[in-house]
Amino acid sequence: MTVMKNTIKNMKKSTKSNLITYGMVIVAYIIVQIFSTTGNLSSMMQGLLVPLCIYVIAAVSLNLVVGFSGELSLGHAGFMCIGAYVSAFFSSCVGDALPGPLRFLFAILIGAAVAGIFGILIGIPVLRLRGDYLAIVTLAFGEIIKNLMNVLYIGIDGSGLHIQASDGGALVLDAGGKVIVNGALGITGTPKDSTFTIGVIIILITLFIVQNLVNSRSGRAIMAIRDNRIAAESIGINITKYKLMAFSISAALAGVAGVLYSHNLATLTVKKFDYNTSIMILVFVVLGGIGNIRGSIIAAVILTALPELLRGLSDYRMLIYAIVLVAMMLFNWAPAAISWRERMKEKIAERRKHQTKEAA
Amino acid sequence: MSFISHLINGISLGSVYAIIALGYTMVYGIAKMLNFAHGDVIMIGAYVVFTSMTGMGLNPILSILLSMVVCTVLGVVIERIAYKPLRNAASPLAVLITAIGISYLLQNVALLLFGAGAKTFTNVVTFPSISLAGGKLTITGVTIVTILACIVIMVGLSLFVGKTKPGRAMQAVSEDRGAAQLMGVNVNGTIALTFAIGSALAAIAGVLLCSAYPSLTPYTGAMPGIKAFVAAVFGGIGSIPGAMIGGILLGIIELLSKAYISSQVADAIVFAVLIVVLLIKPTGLFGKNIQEKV
Amino acid sequence: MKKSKKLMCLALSAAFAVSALAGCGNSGKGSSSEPTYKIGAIGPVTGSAGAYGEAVKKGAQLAADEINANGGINGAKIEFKFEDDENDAEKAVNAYNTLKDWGMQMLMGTVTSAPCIAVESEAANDNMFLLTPSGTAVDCISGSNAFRVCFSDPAQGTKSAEYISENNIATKVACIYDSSDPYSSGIYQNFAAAAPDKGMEVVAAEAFTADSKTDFKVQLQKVKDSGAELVFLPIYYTEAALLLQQAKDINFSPIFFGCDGLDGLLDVENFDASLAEGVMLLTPFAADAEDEKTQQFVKAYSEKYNEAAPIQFAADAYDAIYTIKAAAEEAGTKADMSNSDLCDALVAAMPKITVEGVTGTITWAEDGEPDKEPKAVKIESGAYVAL
Amino acid sequence: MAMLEVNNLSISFGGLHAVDGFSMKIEKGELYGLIGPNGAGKTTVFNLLTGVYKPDEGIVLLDGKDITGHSTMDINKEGIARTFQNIRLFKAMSVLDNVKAGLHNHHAYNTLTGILRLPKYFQTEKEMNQKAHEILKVFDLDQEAEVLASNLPYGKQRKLEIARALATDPKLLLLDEPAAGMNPNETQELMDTICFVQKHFHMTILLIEHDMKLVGGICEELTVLNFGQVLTQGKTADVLNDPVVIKAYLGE
Repeated sequence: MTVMKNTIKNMKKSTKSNLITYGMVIVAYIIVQIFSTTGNLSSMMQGLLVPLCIYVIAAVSLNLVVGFSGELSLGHAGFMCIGAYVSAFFSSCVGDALPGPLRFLFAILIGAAVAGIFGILIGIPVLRLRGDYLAIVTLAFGEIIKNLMNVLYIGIDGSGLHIQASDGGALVLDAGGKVIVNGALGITGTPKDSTFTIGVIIILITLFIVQNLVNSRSGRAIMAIRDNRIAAESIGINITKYKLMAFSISAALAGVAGVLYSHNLATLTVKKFDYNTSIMILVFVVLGGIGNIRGSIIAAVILTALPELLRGLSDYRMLIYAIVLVAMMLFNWAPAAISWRERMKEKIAERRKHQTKEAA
Repeated sequence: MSFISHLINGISLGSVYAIIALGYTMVYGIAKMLNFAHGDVIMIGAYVVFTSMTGMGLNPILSILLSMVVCTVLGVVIERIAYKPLRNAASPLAVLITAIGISYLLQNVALLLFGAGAKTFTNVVTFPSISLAGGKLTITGVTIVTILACIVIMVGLSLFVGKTKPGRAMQAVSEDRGAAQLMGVNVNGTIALTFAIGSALAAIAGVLLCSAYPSLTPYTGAMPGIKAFVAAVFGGIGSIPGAMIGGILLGIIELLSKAYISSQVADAIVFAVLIVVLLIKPTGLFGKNIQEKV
Repeated sequence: MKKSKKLMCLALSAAFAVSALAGCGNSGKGSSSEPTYKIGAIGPVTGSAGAYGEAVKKGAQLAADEINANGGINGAKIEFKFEDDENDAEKAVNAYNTLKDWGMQMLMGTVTSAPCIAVESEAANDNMFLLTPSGTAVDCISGSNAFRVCFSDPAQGTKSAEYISENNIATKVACIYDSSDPYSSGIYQNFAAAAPDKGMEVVAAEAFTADSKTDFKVQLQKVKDSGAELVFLPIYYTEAALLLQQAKDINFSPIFFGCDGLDGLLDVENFDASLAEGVMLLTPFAADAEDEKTQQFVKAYSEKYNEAAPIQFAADAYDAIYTIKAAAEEAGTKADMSNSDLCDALVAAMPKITVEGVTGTITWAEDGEPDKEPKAVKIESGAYVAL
Repeated sequence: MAMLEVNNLSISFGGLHAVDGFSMKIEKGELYGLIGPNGAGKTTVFNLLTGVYKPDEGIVLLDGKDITGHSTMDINKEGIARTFQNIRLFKAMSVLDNVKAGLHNHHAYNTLTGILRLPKYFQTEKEMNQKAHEILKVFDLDQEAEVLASNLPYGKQRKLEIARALATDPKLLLLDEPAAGMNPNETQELMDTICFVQKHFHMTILLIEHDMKLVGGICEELTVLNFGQVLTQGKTADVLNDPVVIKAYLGE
């Protein structure tokens, strides 16, 4: 009987935390909708909504690898890139042959699937490495993807697809054919299917997948490997399988973030998906607390919005951004800062106690 | 003949990577952190030389010394303010991210101070070029000086770490920080010294980088920094000879793949080679293969 | 952890407040009583393309100040506001929306191609007049609301090929371009496509990328070995400065031929101009051109910003602001018109106007493309000489 | 048939014969001790048995099945579970989750079931919780089920490691110095627990231990290892009184 009670209590604890996260997203959505319908949302904020969703999804998915699988990946933007390109290519090819929502649904599924497959293909060799070496190899894969996409030219005409590497001039198309992927200029004119509502729905799905995975048998295996690989092996956990699972699910979700990205702007160039973007997503994850999903969401929102909010500072904008970033890192992570916060908390609690006493 | 000339060019590019990688690997070896801001300290160092030479008319040697002083102070201050408080943080990633923040910070400070426009760096190396094979091959003075500097620094660092008291303290801190502390090693001082030396090396690297490739912008250090990081990993991060060999190999691979495969996808080839090397030798060419004790 | 989040939120709201206040401060200045024309501009002033955005910002600001000093447009003053986009499409759209909140009526921008395409799509939706000073990609002005001051990629590529063949400069040509940059690879493609028709043979095409743009020796060596008489460089001057140095190092001295991106080469601080001896460029703007207009502009620019000379980006932007003025005067607009009404009026006026700018005498077709005569210049003893 | 039969097991690291011609036989249900001075190669034997190292020579038979050179994961699935000399818990996970991780292969549902929270997920998780609490109760850890493993006191961490190993439902349990760092009271308690595990789960147990009181108190048979080789084997009482053993421990 006590066992039963305990079970319920346990489940409640993790479920409660999950529900808070879902709730936070939904409340934020409702607030934004209220502001939006009453016309109180600035164009800047409105334009920022979809990018916020994109980076939240990217951060949560990277947290699966960095926080729960304990591997340092610097190639997350590479998977976004794959999702973005494949889906934009799909949408450009299909054009208006499919109704918008259906086309976008397929685009998302295709983006996720292809990015996930790449996650597996890259993960198989790479996940044997550890720590900083894994980091550099994932960075290398991201850069390879970027470099190859830059020299990729794909055109379509009556006789089908024409693919040409390294030189767009050699792409000979029939009259009426069009170049879809145009090297460094990438893909232009992708339909603008991404909306805030869809973004939020995908965030919720991402949270559903990641949180449920983490609180399941597979999630325990993933975290066990993170905490102690040798011990995990000794209790019969398949290291490769679970590392790969975390890596590829994370890649697929990053792919979806890429799909949202490519369907939000009229232009898609590969330059966006360099190591700087991978590092930026890593910054969200670390600042928000490694393994802390809610933290990832909050950090992604703050750090994406901050440079825009700082526009008033004009020339000093990025300087202030860098200072704020360093300060927040120190504040959140430095042991001295943490103990100072603890002390302050105690002091405040004491004072409150004191006050209530006096009041009584 | 053209192969040899590509090779020489590769070595000259590689020697620049190598000299940056030495600073990277030294800080990594002792402080166990990837100092992503290293490339930007190099950039600052180059700006100091540029300003003192063209703006203040100092002679090259004085400018380089001034730059080394500025970079050393900068490196130690960064370490003290941004990295030291995080030394015992719950995750080593915290200090990595902070280093990235410092990198942004230095770039934007340089942007405000010096503007976004490119400046042509005055070559401070007056060493003559060497002509071989009747003028068909030339090795520029900068290349020769860079390689010599690399070797001197590599040998100097190895001797310093191996033979001197502070060097041995560095080794001790690198092996086991806690134990070193118990043995009476001043851990904070040692790490500060590491950053001081690493940053002084960055100043030299900045001068040589910009002498070889005389274009200076606030972002000059970023990409060579990443490449040098790759080179350091390639050679086995933490290994001083590894950094040098890794850097030069990286330069050679980069230029040969441009020459014989395709200049369009050379970046991809370089990174692919890196991946293959790491898959075969997971800790780089000269890295210690540390097996976890069970 | 929880507490820190609260503090983070606090920091965020503080930043919010700061930006809101700063925003108020800016808009408060001009909008006191009379209506003004609010012209927004977008381009990179941070990041590796920062120099180009900076030039556009300065050139446009200079033009706006001059116009205001001379009574403004149709009697109303210009308010000019520039936002950074870090050469990133997403940031450019953010910047666009920020400018919309500020009350922008016309957009002068964006500076670089890929962000421009993204912003153009937004601007077309809002029916916002867009005039890009330097967005060369074809799609930058795909909407009916969009025009440009510079030549497009196809125009630059083909015109360069035409010029080379018509003047019998070379028959064996090689190209070195930045395959990771839309501008560079766009011009290259069009050049390579046009060259064979003009009786030229492209004997080598070598690329570099943003990640490896310090060492060009291999590309130069290969081009040298290919026996090219002329090397076409559709690249920016920052890279060209390095490339020319390295060409000298390997004793390679063909004719170097560039496009508008090469302008600015001589103004790189501390650049050894002898390296650029004999370099030809097809550019609409040359800072030491003889005409009075250019000289005035260069003088005003150097005085205002304490710089040697403006680069072509600044000139394009300068012309862009004067173009807006000309179109607005042609259409007889008023400063209190909505951005959509302004856009309709300006779009109708654009094909009718002729602007005597520093980048040439420009007229516009309805599709937004400019028509002006490209000037070929050659660098001799550290100065441009018109050909 | 013996539960574990090891024949002529050898491994050397760079010329050092860490384990040399090691053989032993453990019957089902037996509590067997492996002792020897520091550096004798005891932990290396464990690592060979569990597939952490691959032997240069020799055969390991578990319940008659050849498991020589199999991976650690497969060997665990075959039925050998172990603890570690330097405790290896999943530190950032709760005590309960440590044990549930041990139940990984015996109460399985696939990943999709977990993500979609199909009925099987709830059912299996419930079974796992029950089973885990049962095991924790044996080690008197059930009150601390929700505590993070790293926050447990040292003695309890050792116990949790045994609980986790037991959760994999092994045929043979290897304990590497389970009493290291414990005070006499804790050691006594641990001895009782080990005996209880042996009886209650009909477990075959092989343990490495330095505490002679524990070894003498609970082990039925012993093997003494010295310089990688078997010094002597036999009934506990006989071995402990063997002058060779005493000499090996106390030196000349």
